[in-house]
Amino acid sequence: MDLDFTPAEQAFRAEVRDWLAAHVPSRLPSMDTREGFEAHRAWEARLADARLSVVSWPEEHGGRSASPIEWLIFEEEYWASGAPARVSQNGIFLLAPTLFTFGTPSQQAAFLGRMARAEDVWAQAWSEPEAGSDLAALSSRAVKVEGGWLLHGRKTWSSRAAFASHGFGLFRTSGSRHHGLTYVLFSLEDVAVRPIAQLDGTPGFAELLFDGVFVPDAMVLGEPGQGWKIAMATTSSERGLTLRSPGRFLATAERLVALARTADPALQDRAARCLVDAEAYRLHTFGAVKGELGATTSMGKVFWSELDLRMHALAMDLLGPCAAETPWFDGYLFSLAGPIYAGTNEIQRNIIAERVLGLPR
Amino acid sequence: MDLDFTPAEQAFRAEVRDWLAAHVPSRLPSMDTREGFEAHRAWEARLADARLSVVSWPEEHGGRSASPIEWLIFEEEYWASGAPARVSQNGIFLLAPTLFTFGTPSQQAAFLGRMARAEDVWAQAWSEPEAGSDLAALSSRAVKVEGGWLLHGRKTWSSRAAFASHGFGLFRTSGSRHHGLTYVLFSLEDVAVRPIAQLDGTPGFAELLFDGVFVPDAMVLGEPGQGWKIAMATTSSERGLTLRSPGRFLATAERLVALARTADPALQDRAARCLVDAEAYRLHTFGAVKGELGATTSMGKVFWSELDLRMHALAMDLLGPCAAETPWFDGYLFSLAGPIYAGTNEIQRNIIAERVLGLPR
Amino acid sequence: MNFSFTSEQLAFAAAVREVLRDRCDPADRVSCWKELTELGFFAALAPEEAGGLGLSLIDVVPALEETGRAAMPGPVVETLVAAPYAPQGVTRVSLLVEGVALDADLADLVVDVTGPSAVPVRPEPRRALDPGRQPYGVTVAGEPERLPGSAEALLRRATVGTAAQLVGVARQLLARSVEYARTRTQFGRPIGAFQAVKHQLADVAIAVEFAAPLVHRAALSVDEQDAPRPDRDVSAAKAAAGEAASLAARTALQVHGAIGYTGELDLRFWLARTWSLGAAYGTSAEHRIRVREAVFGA
Amino acid sequence: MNFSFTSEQLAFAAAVREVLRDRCDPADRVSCWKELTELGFFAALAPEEAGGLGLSLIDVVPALEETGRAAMPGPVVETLVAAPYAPQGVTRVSLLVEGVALDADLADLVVDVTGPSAVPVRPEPRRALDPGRQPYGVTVAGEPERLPGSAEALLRRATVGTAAQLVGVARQLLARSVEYARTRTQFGRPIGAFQAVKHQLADVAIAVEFAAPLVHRAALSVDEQDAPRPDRDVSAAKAAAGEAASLAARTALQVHGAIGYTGELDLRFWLARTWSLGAAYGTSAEHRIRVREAVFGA
Repeated sequence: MDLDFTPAEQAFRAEVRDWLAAHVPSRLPSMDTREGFEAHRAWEARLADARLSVVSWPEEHGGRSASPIEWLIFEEEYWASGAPARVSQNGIFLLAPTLFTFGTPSQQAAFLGRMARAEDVWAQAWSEPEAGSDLAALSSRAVKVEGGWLLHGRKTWSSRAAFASHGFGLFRTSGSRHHGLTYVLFSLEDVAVRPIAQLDGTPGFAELLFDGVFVPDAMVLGEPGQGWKIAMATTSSERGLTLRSPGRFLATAERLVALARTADPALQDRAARCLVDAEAYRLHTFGAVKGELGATTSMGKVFWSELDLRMHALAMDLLGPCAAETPWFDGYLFSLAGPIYAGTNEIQRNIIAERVLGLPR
Repeated sequence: MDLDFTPAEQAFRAEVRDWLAAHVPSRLPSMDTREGFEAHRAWEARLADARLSVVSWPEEHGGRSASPIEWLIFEEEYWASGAPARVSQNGIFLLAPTLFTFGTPSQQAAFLGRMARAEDVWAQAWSEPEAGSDLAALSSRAVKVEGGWLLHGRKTWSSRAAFASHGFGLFRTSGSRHHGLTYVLFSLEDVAVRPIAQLDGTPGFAELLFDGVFVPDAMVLGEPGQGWKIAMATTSSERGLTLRSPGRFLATAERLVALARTADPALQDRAARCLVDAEAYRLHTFGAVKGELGATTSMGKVFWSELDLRMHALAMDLLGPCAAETPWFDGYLFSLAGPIYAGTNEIQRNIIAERVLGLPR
Repeated sequence: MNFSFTSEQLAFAAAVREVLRDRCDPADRVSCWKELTELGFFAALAPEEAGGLGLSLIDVVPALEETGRAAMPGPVVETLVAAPYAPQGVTRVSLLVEGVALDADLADLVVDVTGPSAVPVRPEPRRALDPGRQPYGVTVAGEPERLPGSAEALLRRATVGTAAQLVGVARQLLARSVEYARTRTQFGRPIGAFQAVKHQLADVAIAVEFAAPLVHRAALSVDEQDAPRPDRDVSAAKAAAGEAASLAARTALQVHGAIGYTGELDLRFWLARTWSLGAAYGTSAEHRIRVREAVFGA
Repeated sequence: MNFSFTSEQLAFAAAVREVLRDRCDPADRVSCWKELTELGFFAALAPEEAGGLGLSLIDVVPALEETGRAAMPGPVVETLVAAPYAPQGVTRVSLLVEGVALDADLADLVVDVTGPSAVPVRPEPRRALDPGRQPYGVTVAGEPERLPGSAEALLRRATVGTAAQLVGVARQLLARSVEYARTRTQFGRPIGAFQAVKHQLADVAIAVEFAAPLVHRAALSVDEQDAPRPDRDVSAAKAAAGEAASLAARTALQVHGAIGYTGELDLRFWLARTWSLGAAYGTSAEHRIRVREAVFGA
């Protein structure tokens, strides 16, 4: 056991750090505005030009086959540099792992490269009005027709969907509950998109209305009816490593410490605790990259989402009424959703109790 | 609305304070030792001589018909003076209110006065090995015979029972679950008592084994079969006002503040928070004495038990390894049981959610 | 000793509640202003000879809780507590604290709390935590005019009044969360049947239940001439009320899930109110520090 | 970079576990001492030329977790970490910190950590937090003899070793609570089927899961010559491990109910161990302060 980076890892870190120092833009408008969405896409195209958009992917799709440790290094440097959040995150972190595992070569060729350059931006379409925590309750349908499928139903809380180009989600093709679901990719061009305003007024979510939207057979991922199994691989990514890398929280914690520099000891105490927790999450991740993540991703999800909330709540306490004029307030609003999305923390605690600890259902 | 005590209340406070200042003994041995048990009984006899053992009871049973506010004043002064915990508390706070409501005049005459003087010490016999949180699952039986009842079964976690003279509890006379239970008083003379060592090694609990113990009809409280209803009146007392008066926690908080006088601000912060919470509990109680307590006693039980635990945990943090040599460690051990006894805090939160807030069962 | 509200105090609150019920629009910063003015609410603390009701702060605390419960926007507390200082006929008052005045655009009087003094100002809007409480950075644009009375008392009253509103906001967030948990179904049951949801909501109920008496005591301490430690009581109240409201808000969002986060429901008005009132006149964290310093010395 | 234990490190822990399993008596303060000595455990950190295994602290961290898991009593960590300083043939070592030496009655060497120096002492028993760790107030009864090596390193190793034990204690408390919750029935169901119990135990699992890596990092920092901030890492580890163990203990008691509180079960040995180890070499609260001061300056 050691914490020593190899010379190659150190060189990679230096390259990433230097590039970011030279290229990170000053604060972009919110990605949940049309203007900000385009600014974020442009930024990600520049990242892709430097082959830094998706470092862990194979070269043929725009990556550099970086190891998990290198990916973690990239993420640490990315967030420490103050670079913008990734408008393509649902695609590159949630859909892409699934495409690599279940996609055909032609699906991979069609979608991954464009995703890496943010030419396509993908929205996730899991939840439905009556299927939130209880995802297996979903009722949107895909009906088989010649050469493809017709999609019917309503998806909601689809992040980024107000401006995105594509979506991915589960549609029922037969059966009930977990059975007979099919994983479908679709263009948003033919879908009615109703933006939903978030707390700050921007349309961070949208509702998607499918009224017999046609998608060709080539847009089905994996076998029809296998959607649940395939989706679970995706949601496990969402909870785990890929969506929330430690670098993000470590960077927030470091900024929080700076913000608390002259604060009362009681508040500094909370900041120091957050810093240690962010370090713990980082170390834990280093320990986990070797093995199977499995259900420990649920522990990570609870830990980082509650840490993120604590950090931003402390920032609100430190800033008082002026908080609204700082990015901390936007971060706070976002952190409030952490215990909800990607499986509520109540669901995660059930998973930990039942699958990790073996308590009865 | 005001917080002004009447001249009579102020005079009562002064009398209590002066008497206690003159009479409170230095630290007694643990009441869960034979020696300490007797020392506590002797102290309570002195309290009774001054008519301060049970101030809220009518004169004929040794009290002075004090108002609830006066009782709260007595308790504040009692705990602030450093006086010992009450060895008779299960009798005077849990059984007595039930005796006043459901007892016959001759039961009241036989038991209340002796209880007030700690001539009799009463142990509570609710729990059974298979009926803890799920009290309705109890299975000890009372079988009707000529002139009385024969008790069979096993009761456990009976506080004080190692040295007490009497007990009270529920025994099944018919039916199942909440139905067909009977509230029985009994002498411990004929009961096999097996002391149970607590964390600190003293027998704070005992197991009671009933192998056809005879009790006369006069020892049944209320109607046979009405035991659940009668007992619920008692457990509501246990959770609420009578068992844990605010004065107790306020006195602990004041001592904690003294202990933290030179501590780090982060620890002082916790102490100040405890003091405010103890004051909140006191104020809340003043607000509650006028009305019906009802299910808000469950809120109080969660609040005081978790406050008590936080206070003692902070004391352990402040004292470090030396804690064992102070009464704070005994208090800590006792406080650990607070969220368990008198209905676990999980049960209390269910009650709050279902009965106060109206959430579905 | 009678730490319960009198029937007059409760009746006043009931009247305010009646006015606000179904009529208060949390998106309109002058909603129900006229109606509450007619009720005498905003002049409640002014002496009778100045056209007020001559009440104490404690008398209006239950009514203030109602304005919080309704998420009534605008300078409610400010106008109420400044009434004894303000000239008759003033409709709305904004308090200037550390260079920022909430809802200064709606006020016909801006009071610098360090005076207190009336100051003519040029307001510049700042980004708001809460659409119902719009902050303005102000430049003083004329000679301040000293107002009668104590700056200390004004600020204490504003703080306790804000704490009372926070209690009301928390109560309403709890009530709405309970209602949602009773009706929203997942896994074939109302989510309120799940113990995790029950216990979170029970904890909110406990927090509110034990914050409220601290607010009531603080109002008494502020009203009384010779209260032993009004500032400590005020800080304890603001801290506890702010924390209870913050817990209620986080729990409400957790119980509602993503929908609570959006314009689909109007829950966001109550959430935002916990932030703006929580930050006004000192955050909970700041007041916790003041309590600690009062108990242990700075 | 490889933040996983090597197969040698894990094999050593497995051997310790094998020795302690079913054989370690938490009520006997020299239980399994001979067996672990034969395994080379207590001399693990001593150089090979002095008859030791020449291992680093990180190499024995998983084995130390096992001694915690078994609630092995007596001066386990002290004897282990003092081995590089102690003359060969020493069986048990007690460390003297601020006038108190744990298990001094069992030790053939008492080391004053401020030296380090060997001190002849007259021990007076003090009341214990834990029957498995008996504290003694000591009077120095002769000339201290300076030992080689750094006092700072000795104390850091004792602190991290204690933190590792706390992780093991917490793991065992969690495992036992889970086992009890699976079998204890109330209201017609195993109590572990209730969501409130599930979530409490999940929180313990999370606390332990994220405390352990901090302990592992601290061991690496103590082993390394030029670690950037060993003291901060040591304090973060002790604080987090102590808090995780404390949460595990409180939850274990809550899940077990009254029976956990008594001599009916042997759970009390693990509970008491969280108190004695939690207090040794600085409480969690104290180490939190040290971390804060390291981050922000004192």
